Amino acid sequence: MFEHYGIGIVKGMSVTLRNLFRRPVTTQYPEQRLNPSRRTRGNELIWNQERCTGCGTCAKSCPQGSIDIVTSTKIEENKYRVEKFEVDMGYCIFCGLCVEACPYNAIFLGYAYERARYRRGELVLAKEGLLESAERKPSGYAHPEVAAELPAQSLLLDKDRGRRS
Amino acid sequence: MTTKTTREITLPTEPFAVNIGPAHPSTHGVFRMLTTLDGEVILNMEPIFGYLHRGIEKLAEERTYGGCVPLTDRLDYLASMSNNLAYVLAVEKLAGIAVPERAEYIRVIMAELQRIASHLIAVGAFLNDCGAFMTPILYMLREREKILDLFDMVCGQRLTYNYMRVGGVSQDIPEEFAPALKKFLKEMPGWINEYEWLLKENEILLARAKGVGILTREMAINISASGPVLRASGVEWDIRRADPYSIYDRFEFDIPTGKAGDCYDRYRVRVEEMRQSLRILEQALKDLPGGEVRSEVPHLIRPPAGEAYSHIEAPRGELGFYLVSDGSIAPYRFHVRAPTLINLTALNDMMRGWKVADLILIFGSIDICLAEVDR
Amino acid sequence: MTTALSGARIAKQIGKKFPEAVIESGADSLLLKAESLLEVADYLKKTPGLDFAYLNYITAVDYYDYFEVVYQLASIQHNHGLVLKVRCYDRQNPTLPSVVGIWRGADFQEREIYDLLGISFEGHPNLRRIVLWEGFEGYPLRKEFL
Amino acid sequence: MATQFLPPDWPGNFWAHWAVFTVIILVFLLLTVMAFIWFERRAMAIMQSRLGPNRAGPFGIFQPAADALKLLIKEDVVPAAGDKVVHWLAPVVAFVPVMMVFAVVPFQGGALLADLNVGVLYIVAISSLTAVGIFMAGWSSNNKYSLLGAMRQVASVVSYEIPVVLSLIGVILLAGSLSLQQIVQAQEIPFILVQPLGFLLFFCGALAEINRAPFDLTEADSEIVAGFLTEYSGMKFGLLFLAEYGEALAISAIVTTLFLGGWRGPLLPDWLWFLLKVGAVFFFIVWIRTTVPRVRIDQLMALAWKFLFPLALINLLVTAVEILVWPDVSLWLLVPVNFAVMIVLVLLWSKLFKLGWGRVNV
Repeated sequence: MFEHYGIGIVKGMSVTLRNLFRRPVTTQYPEQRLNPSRRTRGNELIWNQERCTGCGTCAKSCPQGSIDIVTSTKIEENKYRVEKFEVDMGYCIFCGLCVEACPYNAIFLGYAYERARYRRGELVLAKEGLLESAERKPSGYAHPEVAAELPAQSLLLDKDRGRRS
Repeated sequence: MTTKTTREITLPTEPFAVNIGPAHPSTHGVFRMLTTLDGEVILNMEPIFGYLHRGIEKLAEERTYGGCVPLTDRLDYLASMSNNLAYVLAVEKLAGIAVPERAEYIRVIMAELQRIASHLIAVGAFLNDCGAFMTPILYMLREREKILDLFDMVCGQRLTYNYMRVGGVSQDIPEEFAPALKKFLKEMPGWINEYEWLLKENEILLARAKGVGILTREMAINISASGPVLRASGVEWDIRRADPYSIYDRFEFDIPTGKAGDCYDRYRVRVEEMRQSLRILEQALKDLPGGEVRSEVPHLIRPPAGEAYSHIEAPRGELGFYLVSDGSIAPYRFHVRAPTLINLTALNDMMRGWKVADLILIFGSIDICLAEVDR
Repeated sequence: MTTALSGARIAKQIGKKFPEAVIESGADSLLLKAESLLEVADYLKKTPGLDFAYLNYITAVDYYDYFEVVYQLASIQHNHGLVLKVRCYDRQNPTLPSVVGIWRGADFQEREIYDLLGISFEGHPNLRRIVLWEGFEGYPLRKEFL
Repeated sequence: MATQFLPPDWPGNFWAHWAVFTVIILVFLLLTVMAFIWFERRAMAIMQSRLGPNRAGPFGIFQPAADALKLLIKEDVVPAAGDKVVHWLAPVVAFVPVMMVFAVVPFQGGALLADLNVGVLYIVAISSLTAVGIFMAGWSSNNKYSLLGAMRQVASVVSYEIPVVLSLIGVILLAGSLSLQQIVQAQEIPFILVQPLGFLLFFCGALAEINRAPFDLTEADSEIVAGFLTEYSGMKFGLLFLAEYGEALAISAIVTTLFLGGWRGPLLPDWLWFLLKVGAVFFFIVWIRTTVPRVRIDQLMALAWKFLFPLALINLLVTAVEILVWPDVSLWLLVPVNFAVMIVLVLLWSKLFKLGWGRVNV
């Protein structure tokens, strides 16, 4: 016992004391906000109705089966008419496989957070609810052209300036 | 003269059973230890699993080979990248798919960053179990956060990365990744030194962890322990060196081992492994080639009928995937060789005779992730 | 690199001692008779030059006609590996000998196979369900379950 | 040597003095305890590179008040098979002695409720009563974790009482009085310099007695959930919690009085000196808690009986001999001698004794 005559404890206490004079690294969330990653796989899927051809690749690639798509059987203007496009965000695991799979770049993951709902039923989004809007921005996941326009991600690496060697 | 044990010389009392867990601050969520105590001394301990069993092996049989990658995220959620890597390696072995050079390097970078992040949690939680009230784990979570930021930058998620794909990785790393990683590599050794100052020589920690929960070399091999638990018992067995997968044969690194196989050695091995991971990261970042990150792989992979086992050195030990294919788009059998489940085999032997406080310590030093134990 | 030992070579070596044990030998695997599993396992673990002291994993696969239990062995000393396979044709009451006495690492894994596939291992010290509760009906990893 | 301070000249009779002073001290104490809870959380948070409570009021200063309010309106849960009366009584029994300690602590010259001439004895006697309350809490909860925590508490209090008292006797010998008031007046130089070993032993023992890290086994949250607090909720939990911090405050005040020269100090007013010193000692306790891991129960016992107890005896012997041999020598001469004694003894014992028994054969 006391192999180091208590010097180990003193060393440890010097570390905690040093930290007393460093700036904290936490962020006070509602007031201070960080930029999420440009590729963030954030809440809610965003669907581009014009580009969608109704091929159903997204539904096939979804491991959870949360995308429900029903289309017409006839091809009009090189597209199927999408009669039903419904995503249950309650089942979605935000893996991004549908976004990667879509051959026509018609699906995006959302850039937004704070999209919580009070009722589970409200998580089922159908056609209109899936379109892009001001609070539903698309993220740059698997879409480098979208990512280029988003603000740079805030990193803790850049914030932590309190270190003194 | 025969020495009497404490049990014999104290008053005869009745042992009593305590269920430690599933809702206990130190049982990592959902693990139950049915302990029989004599006062503070543990007479017997029986582990009870299954509170987090989600049937992932069965679920995977209904998903495509590509669609199983998000499932593997949910095995060991503290080391998702390693799980991804082990799984895609198994599918690539099964289907005979080649991977571009750049993707191999990116995979190694991710796996090593993940090892550091996971060991930070492991060491922090272990020290927290020792009773160092929150300080070490908060310091370590701070550094882990920086790694998570890097992962977030690359794949857009902080916990369930779903980054590796059969035949490569999902996307190339963004251009701001390399400078950020360089900065991280530059400052991380300083932080590790600070953790060492904080508790490495602390007398109380030495008294608590040295010689406690010894897993001998023979026992460690016999129970198929792997990862830091095996190496702390003095066995130099690292799959990155013994059976190099991906491109690990190109990097220089040491395999830290312990001598006694006690809790303190397991803690030391993890800290040293973080340093070695930093070395590998530096080499990988230096040699990172250009080019494609994903080879042309059909959307629905149909590997030929057969079976493959591929294992990697995950932060918690040998993580392997045994896949059987019947030629369809979904695995016929998907078995996970979960390192932490097997590492727990000798838990009872390591704990018997120690006190309640040591139980938590020994359990913490094995570093398990219940999501992987139960699957 | 862990060298996978040739199944045929090992089969020959084992054949000298246990003539009827090996049914079939693959590139890196041996298909054994269930009855001779224990003695072969013991031989593989203790023979110098083989020294399979480390059991990587055990798993079982349901092939409708039979269950196949797979043992992946490794030798830390020589860095080589081998796969043992044993088949079990009885679907009602599949039984195999337990290797816990040889490799204790098999403990939880055999319990898991018993739990999820319903193969009971004779000689296992504590063969109870591990992840599911006692009284759960059916064995989820069998192909007829759902 | 010491001048007897007269109580301040208040109107009315003795009982009026007593009532007014008691209320003032109680209110002051509760406020200080709450302030110290805030201080601990805040200081610890900053050391752990986070911010700590910062929402309720400026810098989160009203956080303890908000917590107390929350605890007041929470449901009071009593375990079904628990001993309800004892369960109810336990927080009271634990809380009252803590408040009583402050009756004899001098906040500044003469500013104390009762200048008992057996002050130190009173403190030692009263403060260990809290253990009874904690044991009652653990016993009545009918919870195995609670019981384990309570047993640990009893074991540690019984063994730590001895080295704590023995290390105090050195101070009493030097001051020649048991009255705290007179001990402060006797401190021409703070006794921490004259009695460094006594201070070390007392501080270790006191930390163990009030269950602060590294000796917080009673409520070791990573081992036995919350120890005796496991089954408590609502304001009963609040009282036990207050009692604990009250004890920490009491120990800080006693250390200040006995070893740091009490209210004495230049320039600033006396009561401010006292509060500053108490705050500094409390910060030191918090600082230790932030840094070190917890010891095990057998190590706790070993530390008391193998390390603190013999050293306290030797310290007492050395002090007694010094006073006997050099009754008129200036205290300053004793400082280097005693420091040398401390260093030699601590080094010697660090090498000599073994901590705990390790594994038990079962």
